[in-house]
Amino acid sequence: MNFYQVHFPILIVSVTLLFSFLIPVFGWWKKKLCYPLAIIAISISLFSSLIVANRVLYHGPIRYYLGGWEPPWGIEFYIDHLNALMVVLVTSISLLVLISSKKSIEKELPDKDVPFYSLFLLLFTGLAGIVVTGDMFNLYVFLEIASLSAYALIAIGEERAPYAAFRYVVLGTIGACFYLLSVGYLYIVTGSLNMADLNQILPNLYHSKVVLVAFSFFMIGIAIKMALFPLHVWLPDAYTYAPSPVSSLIAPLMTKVGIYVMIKIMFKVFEPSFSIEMLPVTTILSWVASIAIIVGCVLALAQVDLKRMLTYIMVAEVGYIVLGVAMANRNALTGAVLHIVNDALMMACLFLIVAAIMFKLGIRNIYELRFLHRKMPFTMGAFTIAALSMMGVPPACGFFSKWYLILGAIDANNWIFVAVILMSGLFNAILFFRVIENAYFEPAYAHDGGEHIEVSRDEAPLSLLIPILIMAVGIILLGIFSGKIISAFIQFIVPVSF
Amino acid sequence: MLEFLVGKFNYYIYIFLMMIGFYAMMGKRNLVKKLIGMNIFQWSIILYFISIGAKKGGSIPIVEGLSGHGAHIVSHASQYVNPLPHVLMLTAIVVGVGTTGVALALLITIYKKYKTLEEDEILRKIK
Amino acid sequence: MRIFYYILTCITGLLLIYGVSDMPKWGDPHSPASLHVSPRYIEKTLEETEVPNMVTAVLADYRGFDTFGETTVIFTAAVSCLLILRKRKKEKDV
Amino acid sequence: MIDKHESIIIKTISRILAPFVQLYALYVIMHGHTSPGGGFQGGVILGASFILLAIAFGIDEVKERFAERILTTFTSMGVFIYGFIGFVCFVLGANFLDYGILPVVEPRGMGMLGIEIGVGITVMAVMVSIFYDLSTYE
Repeated sequence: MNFYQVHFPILIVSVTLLFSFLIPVFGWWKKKLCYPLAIIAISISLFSSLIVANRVLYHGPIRYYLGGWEPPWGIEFYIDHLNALMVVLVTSISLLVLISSKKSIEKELPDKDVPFYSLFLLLFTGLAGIVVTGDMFNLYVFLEIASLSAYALIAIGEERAPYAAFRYVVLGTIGACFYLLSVGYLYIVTGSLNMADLNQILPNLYHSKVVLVAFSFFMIGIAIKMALFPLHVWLPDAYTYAPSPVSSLIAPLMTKVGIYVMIKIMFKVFEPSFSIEMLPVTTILSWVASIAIIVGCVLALAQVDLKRMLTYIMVAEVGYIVLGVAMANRNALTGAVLHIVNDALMMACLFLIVAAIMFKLGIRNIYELRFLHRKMPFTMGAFTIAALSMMGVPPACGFFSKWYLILGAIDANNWIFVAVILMSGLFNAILFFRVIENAYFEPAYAHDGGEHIEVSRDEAPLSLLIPILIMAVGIILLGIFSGKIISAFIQFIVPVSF
Repeated sequence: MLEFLVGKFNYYIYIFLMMIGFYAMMGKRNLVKKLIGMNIFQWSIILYFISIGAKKGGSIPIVEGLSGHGAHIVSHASQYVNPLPHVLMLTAIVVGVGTTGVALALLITIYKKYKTLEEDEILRKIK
Repeated sequence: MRIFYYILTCITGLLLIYGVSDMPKWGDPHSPASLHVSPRYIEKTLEETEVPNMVTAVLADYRGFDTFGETTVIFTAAVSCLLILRKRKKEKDV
Repeated sequence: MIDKHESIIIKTISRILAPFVQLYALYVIMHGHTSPGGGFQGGVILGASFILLAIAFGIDEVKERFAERILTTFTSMGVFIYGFIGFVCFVLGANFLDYGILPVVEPRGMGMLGIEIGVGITVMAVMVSIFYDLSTYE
């Protein structure tokens, strides 16, 4: 392997880190240099993550030893098919959101854009680090970098943001400390912190009480981080009152990275057999997830604010993926991982659209979105595509992941879950048609006497619109090529024992 | 039973501290008290990690008897305390400081906005 | 509501105590934690990193990336306080 | 705003004390290899000496000596030193933070010393800048 083939995994994380250190300095010196610097940093990361994903496809998992020490003693980056898929997802969505955040930041937070870009890069580095690292404690460090910058970015929002951010700090710290506690419980019994190493040592320790308690605290800690149903109280307030570019970065990625950590622990650190026979984890998780779907959709129905509705839909989407993971068979897990990718893309597109509407009209109430199809035709077009994909209409990507989830539920011959998935498709349909109907069709009373109101077309600015359109096209393309993604990446993720 | 208690007293201490912090974070009304509870919660885990590394008869993890470059000194594992938890806990302490710093900054903005730090008054003011 | 928090705390406490029963005694030198990875740190520090202080050797060299992340956490805390609290006051101090 | 402290005793004592605290802090940073200590502990002590002066002489007094702009540069510079050393090892061919490759007489020891200095600068600057932010409450 030549020189540059080896070192790309570290480039993903360290380049944006070094640039985030430079940006506050440039802020004092040349203010307008910060945005291009951030763009360069994340595009370098995207470039190197694509190369890494390409090598993983052809040469199998990559191991990169930090500091030159071999794994149990030093820290290593372990990138296999699941990590490669997640890294490409995180970097591409962050780049698109960063491009669209320039205009809305200048409007909403005029004098705070220098620290904003620096924290944006740090949040991205935290997420990319969680997805890339192969060491349990290193994952905790990156988790803290991501959460710390998320707390601060949320706190600069509208009227209730500081209080929502403080609740997020308290709950996020409980989650992170439970994760750290279980790393300590595993360390005291096995003596090592490396995931691959733990995977070798743990199987003959499954009967010790310490490992059982460690696993349960892993699950509780990560459930808080990914806002699974009973522990999701911090999510709606935190994401609704955050500034719009921040929520369009955090919303799609933070929860998905939390689910990635759960999959990594359930299947890569502990054997899948542990969570099926040893502890009734899969049954508990699947029931909690199905309740999460129902509650998420019902609460979303009760919302008037478009952004708040999206946050509750996200709680339902987390329930989807956890249901797929908890059913523990080949189809369900394929559907779950595919749904991580699809849902991140759909949620990013929807939140960017909300950011565009907020930027142009400054309203979020669903019933005030009058004549939006004439005011902002492209944005509404993208909204319709994303909405159809959330509902699971074939060409778009949402259909395929739901399809595999239903197949998985049928394999697990648990008909309640099939009913839950189908019903939530219905809920999504009601939720999104309510918005589309308000935006597209004139109200009935306007026709009898009302003249045709001439509405000028003032579309969102280009830098906001292009990422939205790219994502909308991406949703369609992802749907068409989902078969290729499954055969390339997801096929290897599913453990052999399923 | 006594042997069971004496041999593992350090774990009970950290669990007791942790539960105090856990309850304070949830039950307390005042936001500053929640923050103090959060600190107790974090520091009890640090205490737990350090107690993992302890060894009976092990001295501090610095190789003694080093005049010049006496690299020939052979040190046995049982002579010294296990250094790894100490390293991990340096990171956890710094993370705790970072989180407390940000939480204090949040408290200041909340106090500036609502003139109070009692949770129920803030909730009343929000509605 | 407070009773619910009491119950929750007691449940978590009992779960943790349940986990303690299989843990090694305090300070016994043959616990798994001090047999698997750390003996190499203790024995090889002087040869490999020419530094007597093992904690600094593990901190900066064996697990140097952890400390890099840790310094980034401190940097994030500083920039977040900058972001949350500092308003562009009068132009004088820019 | 923390204003000037009236009593003369506190001012003179802190004026005398500060340089020794800073000296001790530099000792702790530099001797991270042989004695307990290192970047973080030394940096915090160094930051504490500035905070001592700020409490005794008021924030504005210390702000002239240590303006916010310089603080931000120090914060970024310290961590940048850390990252830069890592990058140098990476460019010279070894993995990211592998000091064995550094062209210095005692690569690993020197690499670690460079990192301790970088960390010390950052922690000092962070402590003082968080103290400035938290205390300037209008």
